Amino acid sequence: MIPAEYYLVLAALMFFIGVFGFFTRRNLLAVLISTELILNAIDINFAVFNAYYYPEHLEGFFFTMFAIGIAAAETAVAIAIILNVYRNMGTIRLKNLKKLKF
Amino acid sequence: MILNTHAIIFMGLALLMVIAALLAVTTRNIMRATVYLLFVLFGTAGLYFILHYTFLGAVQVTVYAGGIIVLFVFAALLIGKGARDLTHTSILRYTAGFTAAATGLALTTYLIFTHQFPDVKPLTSVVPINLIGHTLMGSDKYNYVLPFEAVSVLLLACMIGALLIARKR
Amino acid sequence: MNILNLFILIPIVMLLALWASRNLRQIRSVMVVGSTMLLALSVYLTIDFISQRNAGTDTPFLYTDSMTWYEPLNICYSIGVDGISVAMILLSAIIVFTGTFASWRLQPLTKEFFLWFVLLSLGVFGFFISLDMFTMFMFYETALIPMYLLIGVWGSGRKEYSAMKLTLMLMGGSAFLLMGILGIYFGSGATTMHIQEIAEMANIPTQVQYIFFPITFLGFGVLGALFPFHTWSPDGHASAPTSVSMLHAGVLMKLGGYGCFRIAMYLLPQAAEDLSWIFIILTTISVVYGALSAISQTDLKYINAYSSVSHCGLVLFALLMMTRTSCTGAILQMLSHGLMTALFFALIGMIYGRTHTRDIRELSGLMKIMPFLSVGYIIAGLANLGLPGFSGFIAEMTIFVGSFEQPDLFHRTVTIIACTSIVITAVYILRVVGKILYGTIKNEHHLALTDATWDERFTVICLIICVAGLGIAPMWVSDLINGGVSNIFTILHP
Amino acid sequence: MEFTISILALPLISFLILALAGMKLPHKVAGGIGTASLAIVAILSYVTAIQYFGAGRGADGLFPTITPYNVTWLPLGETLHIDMGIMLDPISVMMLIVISTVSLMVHIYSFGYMKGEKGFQRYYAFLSLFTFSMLGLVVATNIFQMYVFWELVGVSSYLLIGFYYTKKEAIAASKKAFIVTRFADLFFLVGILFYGYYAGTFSFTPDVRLLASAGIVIPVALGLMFIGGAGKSAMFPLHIWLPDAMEGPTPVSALIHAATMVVAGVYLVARMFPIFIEYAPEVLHTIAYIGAFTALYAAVVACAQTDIKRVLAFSTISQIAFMMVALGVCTSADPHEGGLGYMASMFHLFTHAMFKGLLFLGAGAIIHAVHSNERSFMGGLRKYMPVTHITFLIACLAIAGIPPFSGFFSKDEILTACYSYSPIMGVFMSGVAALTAFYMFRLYYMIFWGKSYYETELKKYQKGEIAEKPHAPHEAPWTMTTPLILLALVSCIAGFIPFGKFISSNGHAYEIHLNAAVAISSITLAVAGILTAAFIYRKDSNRVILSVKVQSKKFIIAAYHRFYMDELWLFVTKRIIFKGISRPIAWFDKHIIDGFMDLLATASQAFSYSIRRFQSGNIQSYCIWFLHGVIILALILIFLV
Repeated sequence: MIPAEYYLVLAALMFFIGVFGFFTRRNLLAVLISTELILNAIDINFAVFNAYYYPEHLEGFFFTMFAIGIAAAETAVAIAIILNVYRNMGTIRLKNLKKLKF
Repeated sequence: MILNTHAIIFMGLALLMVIAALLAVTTRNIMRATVYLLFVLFGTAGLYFILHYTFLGAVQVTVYAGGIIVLFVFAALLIGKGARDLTHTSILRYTAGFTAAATGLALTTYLIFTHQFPDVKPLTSVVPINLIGHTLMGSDKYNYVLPFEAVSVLLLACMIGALLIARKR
Repeated sequence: MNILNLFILIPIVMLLALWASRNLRQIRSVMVVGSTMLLALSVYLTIDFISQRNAGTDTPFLYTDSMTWYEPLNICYSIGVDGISVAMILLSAIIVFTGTFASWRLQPLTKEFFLWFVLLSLGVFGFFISLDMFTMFMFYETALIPMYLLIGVWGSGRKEYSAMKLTLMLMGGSAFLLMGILGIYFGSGATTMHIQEIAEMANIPTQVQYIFFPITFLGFGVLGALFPFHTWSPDGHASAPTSVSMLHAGVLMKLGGYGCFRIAMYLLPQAAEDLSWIFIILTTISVVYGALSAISQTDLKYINAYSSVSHCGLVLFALLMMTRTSCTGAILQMLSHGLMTALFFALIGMIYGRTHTRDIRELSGLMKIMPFLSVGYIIAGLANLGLPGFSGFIAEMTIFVGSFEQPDLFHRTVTIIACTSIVITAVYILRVVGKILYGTIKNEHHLALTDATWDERFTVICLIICVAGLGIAPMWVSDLINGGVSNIFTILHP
Repeated sequence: MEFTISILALPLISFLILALAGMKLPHKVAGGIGTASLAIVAILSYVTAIQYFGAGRGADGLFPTITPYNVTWLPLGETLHIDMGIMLDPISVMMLIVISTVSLMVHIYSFGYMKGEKGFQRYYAFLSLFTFSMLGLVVATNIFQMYVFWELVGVSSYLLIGFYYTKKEAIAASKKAFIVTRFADLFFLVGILFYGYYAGTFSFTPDVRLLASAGIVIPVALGLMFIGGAGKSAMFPLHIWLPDAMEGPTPVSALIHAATMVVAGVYLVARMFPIFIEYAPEVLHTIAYIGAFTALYAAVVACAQTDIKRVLAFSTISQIAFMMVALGVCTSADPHEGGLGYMASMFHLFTHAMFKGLLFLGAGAIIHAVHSNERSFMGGLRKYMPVTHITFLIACLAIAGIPPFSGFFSKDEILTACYSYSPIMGVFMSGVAALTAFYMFRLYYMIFWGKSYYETELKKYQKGEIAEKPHAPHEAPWTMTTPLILLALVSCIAGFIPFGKFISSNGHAYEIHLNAAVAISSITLAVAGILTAAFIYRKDSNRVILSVKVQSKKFIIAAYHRFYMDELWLFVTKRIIFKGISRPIAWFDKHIIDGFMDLLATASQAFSYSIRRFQSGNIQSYCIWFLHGVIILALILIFLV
């Protein structure tokens, strides 16, 4: 039996790797990829807590499932936006996207 | 901890996931990043299998690895050269991001190891699929038909929205 | 229903009607009907008030009414009037009425202009009828905000700058004011923000009074153009459109003096007594300094704005002298200055509308081209320099006689210094009259200009009648005000 | 005496009619309204005088002070209030006569003088306003009412001086007149305020105990009031406005700047005389010295002027100064014991109003004829304008103090009063009186004798040197000569009025008796003055005058420039007040005070710009800061709390 802490540490690692990527990437797609990492880390946590501490319930399970579903939706919209941005501005580099800035 | 099959698989998956995640956020090529992400997602699915959440693992593989990654790949291909432009950020931002992430990680790890969790009551068997089905479609307490419907509407909205946004004018 | 509520309701109805009106004709009729109703109502209020007083009712405020608004903070919609507020309401109604006619031909965005204009007057009326400090403050803010748009959109010259400056400075003042109000409220431990109640409890500790009197006085003083916070006035007035200048100088600046008296001095009597010397010095400077600055200005509106600084300085000066007579004089001066400045700004607006310049070096010989406006201007000028028979004289004399009731050297000296303003006023008024009205016509284009139209004549004549009426028969106003002042003095000097 | 209210009301009504409807009325109607109302006022004034003096003295030997009207106009505090009313006592009744008479004459005269002028109606409106204010001033029941009308008088004077509003000099003169008098009024006002506070009333008869306990303040208040009076009555150094005021139409000069308004200061001192003599005799004597200096100064300056109206203006200043001196030399309220000056002053006021009005109206007729104020355009006019000549001569004789003309009697009383105060003062004033005779006859000879400008021009024309035929001077129309004749008659007989019977310092009857020594010496001096003037100016280019002129050239030029008093005042106003104070203050306001406010705005803007980088719009940096913040908070919560 693997202790729950291991999972949690792994999830934390992935979370902060995602955060790090979110901070440092300069490309919308890459930022989105980092976001997916973060989401995944959270999903793992939900599943782990459910499976280890409250096996008689399924809250974490379903939360993860819905999170996956919503992540898919979110990604679809995000990528649509990114494509649109690219089409209109010719770039998806964050630095160049200033049109909405005051 | 006894070094059993589960443990070995877990270690392998963990190693794979961490390395793939690191590469995903550092590589300069967006296609590669996507592929590394795919590895991470598969790894996650593996973790779900180890946790006896096989259905969840399946969902992870189909939706994430199957759906989202495809989206990423298409996006990367559509954008093409623009997507490859992965210049690195300023050293200041880099350090700031790194410190924040590292501190956060340290803090979280510290909390994980110091926090008193409740007793472990591990799952011994795979969650039966009919239970999942009943829970998902039931309308009692701890049943999820309402969120399920909400998510379905959301997905529909997303679909239309994505179409509208990406539509050529 | 309480008659005072009508002063809020009529503007609201006017706002709705304006919003619904479709063309210029409808807008004008709404404005004329509404402002006439307000004027009639205020006249009725005055008459009724006087007759009630004569009948012997001696409660401090008449037509009182109260309605809780927000329980947790004890904010009430408390209304009521005494002699001072009746006089101020009458003044406001006259200015709103004449202001309507002064902006008869205003273009463009006429509807929007009048919407803001009415909102402003709503704030003014609300301020004068309320007795609850918070409600008062709310109406005060209601009156300030439209100013920004009225100047910023319909103004002339550096209008954005002026509008911004005016609003920011006045907002700064109201920040002080809010502090002061809260200080008074919590210092007194009262259960409501009702002025009368706080005044009668009279239990604000002296130390607290010392802190909040300057803050409150300053807050209102900014609006009353107290030196050195008067600089919004010249720029603001110079940029504002005619009727807004009228309303602003005529009524809005009076909110400052009224508030100083009603809140700062009435509720913090001990501090007012002890700290008045600071503000007396400042106001004395205002009086002389404003007049001296006016001498060397070249823009007609600047001259008048500085003259307003001087005259409004006299209002605060007289209040701080803290004798019954001087305070009566201060209120009279508010009335008189309101009418005179409104007249002045109306005339300047009319002249500017024709010549397109306000620079006195470019104007001359207007008497030949527009005799009506010129005569009006001379009358306004003479009223302004305190000619007997006009309101300025009685106000100034009441102030000076009242100020002389303080026999110590300091008060005497500053009074005499303030008196010199009547000479300086004469200098700048006559300078302008001599330069722009008399003499020969320098600019050929001016020969084609016309004299006042009927609406302009109406505005000017109305205001002149008011100024002269107040100056010839001051008795009743003086009595009216004196009643209110006496009530306040029962607290100020028990 | 209730009808006296119409004395005030009629001019006011006429003013209102003319001011509101005037421009639409034909000239004749407008003038007619003004003149008719004034005629009624004059008749009413005479009736008032006859009734008042006819009613005789009361049991205490005084003419009673009647107050037919007195209403509270404006209450000020608990004790003080401004009243408006009518008070009749000997001097106010006397002033009523003076004002209504001269005003009526001027109204009639103006028909001819102002004929065809643009703004004829406006002129009559202003005249009515002035008359109203002046009448209101003299019948004032209290000092504040006096001040009210005092200001109104000032403004009507302003309007009338600036009547020719397109003329630059007229605008400047009107402005100057108003501001100088206003400046003086400031002192008057402060004086009133002091008086009101310490006497507890504005009335002329205050509570004696209060006054006695006030101490030094009452003399100060009276002194300040005198400064106000000095402004209106053109005492040195506040006289500068009066010569310039001659820019107004000549009849206005006659009415306002010779006969009525300028004596308001004298009237004021006379009004306050009981208080002056009781509580502030020193102030009174100071007034005498100021008056004496002014008299001399104005007389000297008058000798050097070439503009005939200016000469008359300075002569007015000098004569008013005589009245002031007469009031100032009083040492007690009893006319037998040094209070003679009061009666003399009032007497001189009366006679002076008549003959100075006459002089100005005569000068107007001359100006009307030759179209210039300068003496070089005159000369030899006696042939062309006989009526004007004779009446002018009468007036000159009157002012020079030749019996039996009125000026002799009043001036003689003044000199007697001066001698009884101190011989030096007497001698000094006699000298000034001689100077008066000199400059008046200098004027007379310059106008009516000597080489005629017209004839010279005519000769030139006949020789063909100039193309245009000069206009022959002509006698004025009857509307103008009638007032001249009437006033001349008054000047002839006014001296025989037993003035002391009506007016004296303590109210009791006083028999005027000529002091033989004074009379003879003053006549001698006057004749000497006249003869000198005749000797010098009757013929042109006299050798003596030339040598005198050359020797005292500088002095004459200085006198011509009025000893540079105007320049001094101009320096004070233009250089010091305007350039030295007002401009810097305006600059200070714009740049320092407003600059400070702007600085606040700019500073906060600069500050906000400096922190604006945080709001970069870059979601990544927001998140970095956010995460840092979260971590710090978490650390605090975990380890510190």
